[in-house]
Amino acid sequence: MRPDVLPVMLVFLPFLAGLLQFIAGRPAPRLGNVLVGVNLLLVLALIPGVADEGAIVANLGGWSEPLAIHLLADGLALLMLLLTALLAVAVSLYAMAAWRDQHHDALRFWTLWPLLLGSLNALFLSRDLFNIYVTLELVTLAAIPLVLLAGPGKTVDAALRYLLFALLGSLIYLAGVALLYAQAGTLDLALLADALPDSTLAGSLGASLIIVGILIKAAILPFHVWLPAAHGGAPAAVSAILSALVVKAAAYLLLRLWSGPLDPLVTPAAGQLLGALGALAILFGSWQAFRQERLKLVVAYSTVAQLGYMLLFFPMAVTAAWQGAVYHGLAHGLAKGALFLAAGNILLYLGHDRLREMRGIDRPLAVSLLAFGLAGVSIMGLPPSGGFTAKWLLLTASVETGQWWWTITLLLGGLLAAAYVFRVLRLAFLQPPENVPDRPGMVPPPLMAWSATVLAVLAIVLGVVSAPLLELLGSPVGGSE
Amino acid sequence: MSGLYQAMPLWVLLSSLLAAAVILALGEDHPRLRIGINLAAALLKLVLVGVMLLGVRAGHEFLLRVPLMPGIDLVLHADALSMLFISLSALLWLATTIYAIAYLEDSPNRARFFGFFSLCVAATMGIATAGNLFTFFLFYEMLTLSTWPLVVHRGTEKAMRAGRGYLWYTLGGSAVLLLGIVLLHGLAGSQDFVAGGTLEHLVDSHPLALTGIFLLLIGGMGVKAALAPVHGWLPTAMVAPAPVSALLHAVAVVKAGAFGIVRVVYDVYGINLMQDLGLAQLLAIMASITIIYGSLRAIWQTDLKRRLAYSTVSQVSYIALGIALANPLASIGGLVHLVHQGLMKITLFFCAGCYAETHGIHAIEDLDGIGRRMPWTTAMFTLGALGMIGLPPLAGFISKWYLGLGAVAAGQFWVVGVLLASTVLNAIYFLPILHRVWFRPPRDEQTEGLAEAAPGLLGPTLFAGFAALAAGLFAGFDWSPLAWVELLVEREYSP
Amino acid sequence: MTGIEPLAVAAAGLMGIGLYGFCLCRHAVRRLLSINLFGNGVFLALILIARRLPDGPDPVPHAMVLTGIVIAVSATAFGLALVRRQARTRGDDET
Amino acid sequence: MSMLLMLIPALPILLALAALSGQIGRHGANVGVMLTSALALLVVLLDPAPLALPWLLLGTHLALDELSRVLLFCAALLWPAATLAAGELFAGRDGRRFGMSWLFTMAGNLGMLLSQDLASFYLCFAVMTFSAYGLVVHKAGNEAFRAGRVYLVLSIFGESLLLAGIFLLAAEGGNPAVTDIPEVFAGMDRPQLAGSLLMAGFAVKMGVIPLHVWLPLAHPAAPVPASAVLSGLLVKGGLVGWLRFLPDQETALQTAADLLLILGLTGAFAAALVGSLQQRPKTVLAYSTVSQMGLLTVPVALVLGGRAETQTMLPLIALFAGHHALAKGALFLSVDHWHGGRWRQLLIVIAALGIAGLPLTGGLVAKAALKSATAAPLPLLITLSSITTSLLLLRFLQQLSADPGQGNRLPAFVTAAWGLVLAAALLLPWVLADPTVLGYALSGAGLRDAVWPLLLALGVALMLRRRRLPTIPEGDLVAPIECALRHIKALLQRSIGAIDPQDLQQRLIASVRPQRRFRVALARWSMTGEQQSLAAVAIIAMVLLLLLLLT
Amino acid sequence: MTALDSLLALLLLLLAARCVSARSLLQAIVAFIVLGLLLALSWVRLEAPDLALAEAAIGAGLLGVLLLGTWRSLPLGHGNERIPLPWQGLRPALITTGCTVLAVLLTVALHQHPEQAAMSGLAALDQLDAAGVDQPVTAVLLNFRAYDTLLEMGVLLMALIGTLMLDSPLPRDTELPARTMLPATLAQLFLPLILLIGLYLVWAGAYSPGGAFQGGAVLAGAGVLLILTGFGEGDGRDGWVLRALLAGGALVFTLAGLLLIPVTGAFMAYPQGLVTPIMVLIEFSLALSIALSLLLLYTGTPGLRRRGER
Repeated sequence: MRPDVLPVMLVFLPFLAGLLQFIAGRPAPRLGNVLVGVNLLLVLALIPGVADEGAIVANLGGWSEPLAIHLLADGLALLMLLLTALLAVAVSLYAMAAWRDQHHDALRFWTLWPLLLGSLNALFLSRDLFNIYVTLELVTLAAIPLVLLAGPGKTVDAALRYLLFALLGSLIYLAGVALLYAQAGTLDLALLADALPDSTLAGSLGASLIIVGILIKAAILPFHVWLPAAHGGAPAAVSAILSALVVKAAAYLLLRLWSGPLDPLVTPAAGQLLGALGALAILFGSWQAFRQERLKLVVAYSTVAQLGYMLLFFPMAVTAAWQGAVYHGLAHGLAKGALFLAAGNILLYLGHDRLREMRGIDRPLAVSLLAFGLAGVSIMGLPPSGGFTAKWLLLTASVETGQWWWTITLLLGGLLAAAYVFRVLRLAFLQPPENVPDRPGMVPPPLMAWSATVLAVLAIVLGVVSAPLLELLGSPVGGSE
Repeated sequence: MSGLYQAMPLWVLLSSLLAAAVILALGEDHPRLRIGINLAAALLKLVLVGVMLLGVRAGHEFLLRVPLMPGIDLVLHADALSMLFISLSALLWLATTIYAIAYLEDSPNRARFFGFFSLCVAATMGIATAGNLFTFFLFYEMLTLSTWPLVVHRGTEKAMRAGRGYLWYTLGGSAVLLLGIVLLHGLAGSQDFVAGGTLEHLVDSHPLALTGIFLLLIGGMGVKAALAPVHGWLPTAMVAPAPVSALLHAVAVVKAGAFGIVRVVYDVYGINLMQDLGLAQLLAIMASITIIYGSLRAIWQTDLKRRLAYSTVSQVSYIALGIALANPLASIGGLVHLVHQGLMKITLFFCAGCYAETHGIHAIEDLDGIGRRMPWTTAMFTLGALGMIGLPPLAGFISKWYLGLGAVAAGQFWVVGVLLASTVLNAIYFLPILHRVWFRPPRDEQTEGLAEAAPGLLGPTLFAGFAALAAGLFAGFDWSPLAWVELLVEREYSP
Repeated sequence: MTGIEPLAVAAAGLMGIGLYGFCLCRHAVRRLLSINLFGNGVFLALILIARRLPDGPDPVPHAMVLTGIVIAVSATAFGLALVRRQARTRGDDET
Repeated sequence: MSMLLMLIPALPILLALAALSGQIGRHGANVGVMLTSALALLVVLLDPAPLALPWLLLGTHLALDELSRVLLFCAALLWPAATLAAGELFAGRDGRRFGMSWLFTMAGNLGMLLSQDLASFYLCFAVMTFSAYGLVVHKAGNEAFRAGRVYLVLSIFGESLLLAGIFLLAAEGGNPAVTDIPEVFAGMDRPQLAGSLLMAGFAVKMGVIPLHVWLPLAHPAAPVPASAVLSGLLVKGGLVGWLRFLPDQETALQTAADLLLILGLTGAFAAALVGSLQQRPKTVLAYSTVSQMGLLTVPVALVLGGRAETQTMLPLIALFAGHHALAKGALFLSVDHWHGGRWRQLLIVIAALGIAGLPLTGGLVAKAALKSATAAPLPLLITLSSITTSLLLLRFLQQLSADPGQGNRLPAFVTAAWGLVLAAALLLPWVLADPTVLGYALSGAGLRDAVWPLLLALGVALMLRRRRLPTIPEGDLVAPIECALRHIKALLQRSIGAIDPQDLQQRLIASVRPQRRFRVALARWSMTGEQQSLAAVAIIAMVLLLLLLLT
Repeated sequence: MTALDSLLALLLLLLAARCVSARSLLQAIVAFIVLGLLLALSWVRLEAPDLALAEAAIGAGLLGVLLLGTWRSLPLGHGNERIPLPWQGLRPALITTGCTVLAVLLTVALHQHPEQAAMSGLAALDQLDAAGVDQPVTAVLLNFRAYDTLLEMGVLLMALIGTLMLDSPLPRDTELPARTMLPATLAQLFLPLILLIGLYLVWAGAYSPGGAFQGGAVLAGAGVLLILTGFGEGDGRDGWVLRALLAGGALVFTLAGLLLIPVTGAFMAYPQGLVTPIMVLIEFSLALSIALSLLLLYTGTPGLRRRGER
């Protein structure tokens, strides 16, 4: 089999599964689980090719260069695909247990989820500006209905807010694409950088619009307003996907575009601006996370904060920063997935997620709490975890470039993260109150508890196996030293 | 086979790491099995450590290198300095485990406790065998995390506050440490610990940077080593159960900080560089201030464990002081204190635990006449206290002896003054306790007759107490800590 | 081509007014309208851009517009359904 | 054979551990101590070769020398006698504690005499010092605790000085053996400093004024047998330390030694006079010890100052010290024997006046020996000191006879042991002294010099008998110092006590926390829809800003 | 012609302003619909008649109906708000300034022309022969960039699923007596015609302006008309046939792409001789899916039925 079939399969198999599920009209979790398994295998099968040749390109339709749409699986895309595939397995197993008895919700989930998976894969593989627009929309419109799974009555406000911002964001992005196309005459990422004329207003404006559009989608600080309610309100499995992958996908795009087609346009000053946004997100998001009274909101605000780290690549723009930012994406994805799944278990058991009433929840939720703790280690950026490796790389970059202010931000961010993670963990250690109120919920089945734990363990393991992964990732495409 | 042998540090590490995993996985349901596993792991570790001791003594250096990130390796290696720390931890782990089993009998959440306890020891092993700063930091943080559940084990508001304080201090410290490590990495790349240091070539080009980085590193490690003014977590953390305090003060946390400082001074910067940059003097002054300050604060504490905690603040800085004096004799004193302070302080905390567990005594003023009821415990307490003061033939004397000699040899006479002041202050806060326990009549004359601590508590206490005695009394013995340290210092100073 | 193209001004203006509306409107339907105004501006711009080929309009932007319209309408329809649901939920709450 | 040297201190330690576990009563203690003493006597007789134990502490050397041989002999007599007298103390409620203190003190004392290197000497010295605290405060109660406190403070002070001196010494010579001391001092940069520190450190134990204040407090507070060993044996620790670890001859410390000489002589007179004004017999005896030790300081100071040959002075120092050890020990023990009958009273009188130099007693020989070895004006001063000493001891006898006493009869073997010590005190100098000294002691001049101060003192004593004498509190200098300290403490408590460091820390943290108003504002802002429209506005701003930065 | 363009541009801007600033939501919606129609007009002028068709049918028509229906479902007065005018307060002033600056910049940017012509567009026109259809836009949509179109079908489907999850169909006028009114008659008259037009548009897409989207939109419009006139209505139940038709477009697309890989060796490349039939198949299934999806988006129900059926 030709290696370039693999990227194509990654997009189309999930789509096919989703469509079949839609037509079937009865939930088929097994189909979904087989799908995520196959998906993982496909991603794994991609690795040798990418490792050998640096990238696998699939030409869709076999048309010539400026016209055709290509799928590109390079190191960066591959890592994101891998993250997606791993998370998909865990989330699917979790979802299988979570929606076992709910026919309607299960049907909707198992329809939307393969479609979302395919969309994410498509987004990561995309090498075309307009195709990215479509995949962004696809991801958004798959994600919002998933949010509604928690019960439309409760989440409709959040979903609407999400939709409004996402829609505007993608149209702003599209406006940028239009301007760039007008200048370069192509949408292909690989050709754009060369085709763009130097320093025209249209080019700069297009780049600005593209960046801002993606920032909105990525929920970077002033645009984060839609995120906490949506991520906090969605069912646990969905929150995990949203926080770990969906917003991450937008951040990923920023990395890809910045270091690729936009490279001739970007300036260090703009990089500093994005870095400042990232820093602000780190500090403000962590602070908000610390202040929340509900567990899932804590985790959601944590996402706001953690996304900021990925933006720190832009001001520094050296290989270490590149690796750090991407690695942070991976580590955060796994850890955040674990956090949300664990939070979901707690919610299931208690029937609520109010921190105040959570003392002494230790015993029946031990495994989930373990997952929460382990994932917290990565979120805090403590060794040995993926989060730490990322932080280390970013720190190295900040030292290398002499931009000490990011160093301080990184360290401070770690401390703030510790503050909100331990604010939750301490609950497990507090003595339970004298008269324990009735806990109406059910003890989460082992599958749900362990899927969270596996993700958390993976987040830790990520810190140990970074060498091959980073080698796979390589340097930024248009990396400027 | 030789590969397996070469990887000994890993096995030692795993022996407690796996134990931790199994214990945590077992849960509360199998107490006997848990105890069995725990003890078996501790014994196994002792055996492994014994094998390593023989190996290192024979001049073998264990080394295990795993690439972790581009340009950064995870390095586990065991040299004489590691062995010093490892042996101490392995030995005291066994003692503390036995003690803890007796101490926590019938209390809830034991699996969690012992799991994290073993994890803590695993982290300590990692710190001891870390072969570069990066690996060191890795385990250093692991230690922070695995200790926190122990500090807050009781789950009371007070314990939580202590835990919070502990976290703020240690995580803040590690942030500073990380900064230092990163900066050093940027300056010199990743370098393994090498006796004599590896930075000499940078002294001309980056003297200021080296000084700054050193301050960061020491600042970061100083938090765990409880150097003033970042010692604040230690006294509050004494709300933890006694075995935990023992672990914090004698085996793991405080020692990890001190050990780190030793590593930085010896194997990263090197004595010569330290002196060239004037850092040795700085460190000595910092340590001295802590020694005096800790002792002064201890005097006013009315809670036994709090007083012991401040005593730790003071005593641990002997280690830093010793190596800061940058002279072989003082180094011997400082390094051997690593072991000696551990033995003595663990004795004291064990005793404090015995008092608390057997008679519910926490405040010093309630100790009146306890010597009549608990002669053995009290005798061990006396040994520990006198050792802290530095009386022969206890371990503390040996440390102080060499420190004093080193200070004189280095021409730093003011350090002799510090040592003497510390001795006097130690006497001021320990002797009144001894006076109380032996000579004051009990508050309540009704409570007569022997009422010793349970065998599980007393046994480890006796072991630790006599070990503290033996370490001093048989200091001249070939396998004594002192002999080991002399060997080590010889290597550091000979090249 | 010299001088100002009036429809280009209109495209830019639609985008500007769309943003203006999004900033100042509170009601979700109005925000959706604003977004669609912005989108219409973008589509108009794309069609203007498509006219730059010497022989006949450039089909690529045209295809983009067509795709964009369908996406925008689908998303807007979904948004309107959300608005209806929101109104119903609030109505339920009030009674 | 040499292992016997090791056994002597080890045996009491093992006994002490047995005592800790509660397995030893008075009989155990008695038998153990006797056994140890027998061993010690054996060692004294056999004089075994030195023993080196490199694995013990920092390398231990045990051996007998000229001084320690005499003192070990004395100890071997005095310890069993005192142990027998202590009898009941081993058995009571606090017997365990007393036994430990007693046996550790003994171990330290004996070990100190044998150890010939700096570290182990210091070890034994410290063990002795700190275990003796247990003896001083054994009776508990305010008096004992006060005495113990003063004792401890001075001991720690002394130990610190010693430690400083030891550091200086050991920095030069590692853990030097006694034989290496002159060499070490010769090689040092600051021999004066090290020597002075050591000298001062040992002086505490010797009760050189003004460091003597613990003696008059500790002796009356401690049980009688404890006082006996304290005064008889423990104080000699200082002496041994001086002679072993200070340089003589070429490297001598002239200035310090001269100061010591002056202090010693002052002590010899002043302590005797102060002691003569005391009320309790044991206090009087304590001052006597101070005074006698002052006298003993004289030859030592001469040696240390390099003004006399060590070889000639050492025997007579041993003689004087040995006599004092036995005589003072016996005298302290006799406090319990006074009411035991005429014969005993006579023996006590002879022993007491013997210290003052009564003809035919060992005391006379000791003083004669001292006089014979010194140059003018020291012999005269020594003779004069006999007057004050006599005065003091007469006071002792007076107070002793006035003491109502316990009245209980002591077992015969206790009395026998006491008698043995007394006899030894009377006889020992005759055995040890030089023939020339003996000749002088028995000559007319010698007798005259011995008798007239005694008679003079008797006269003065009779003259003052009915007068009201001024009283000086026990421990003379302690009282004003304690008063001053109390004031300082109150002052400190008022100033420092108010600032609690913990509280300060809390306030600091609180001040760093963001202000409440700020937090509330932030919370309100996050909750309202305001956030949303601000985010919308930010879109425009961000596009423009980015554009600005991109071009 | 610039004068007409200018007039159009002015009207567009005025309508947009009205749409934003009208106090009544209804007026805003009406302005938006009119704007959509005008926009379509302007696109005709810009040589994009097929796009104009789509905009008129979907952007103005269908969306307009939906907006109006939603307005009706809201409580009276809901959504009426007074938008502050630029000079009424600091924030509106700032926003106005910002938007104006942005608009000016955009205008300038739209007037910037690069040296070289659009590469992709030229390439598309060049390779039109191989695409299987003559109409360039259709070629791009269904062949050159078929991947985008496929994904777009996914968007449509998911928007539909999301809408159905909300279970909030458009309100219906129950008082409206069916088939009695003029509109009903009209509908009966026009319906076959509309259907025909729709199908034709799909078919013609291959050669002239039109295509699956436009055709689908017109078909959906027909459906809307049927419902408005009371012939059909939304149904709470759905059937697998309907679902298959809804997913059909994407499914056919996907299968065509996947199954033909072994044949063509490249993905989404069609064997030379079969290009046109495949394209037609795809086009019709797409049109059907689009039409049904849009119709269900309008009704907000999972199924359809004839009026009165149970």
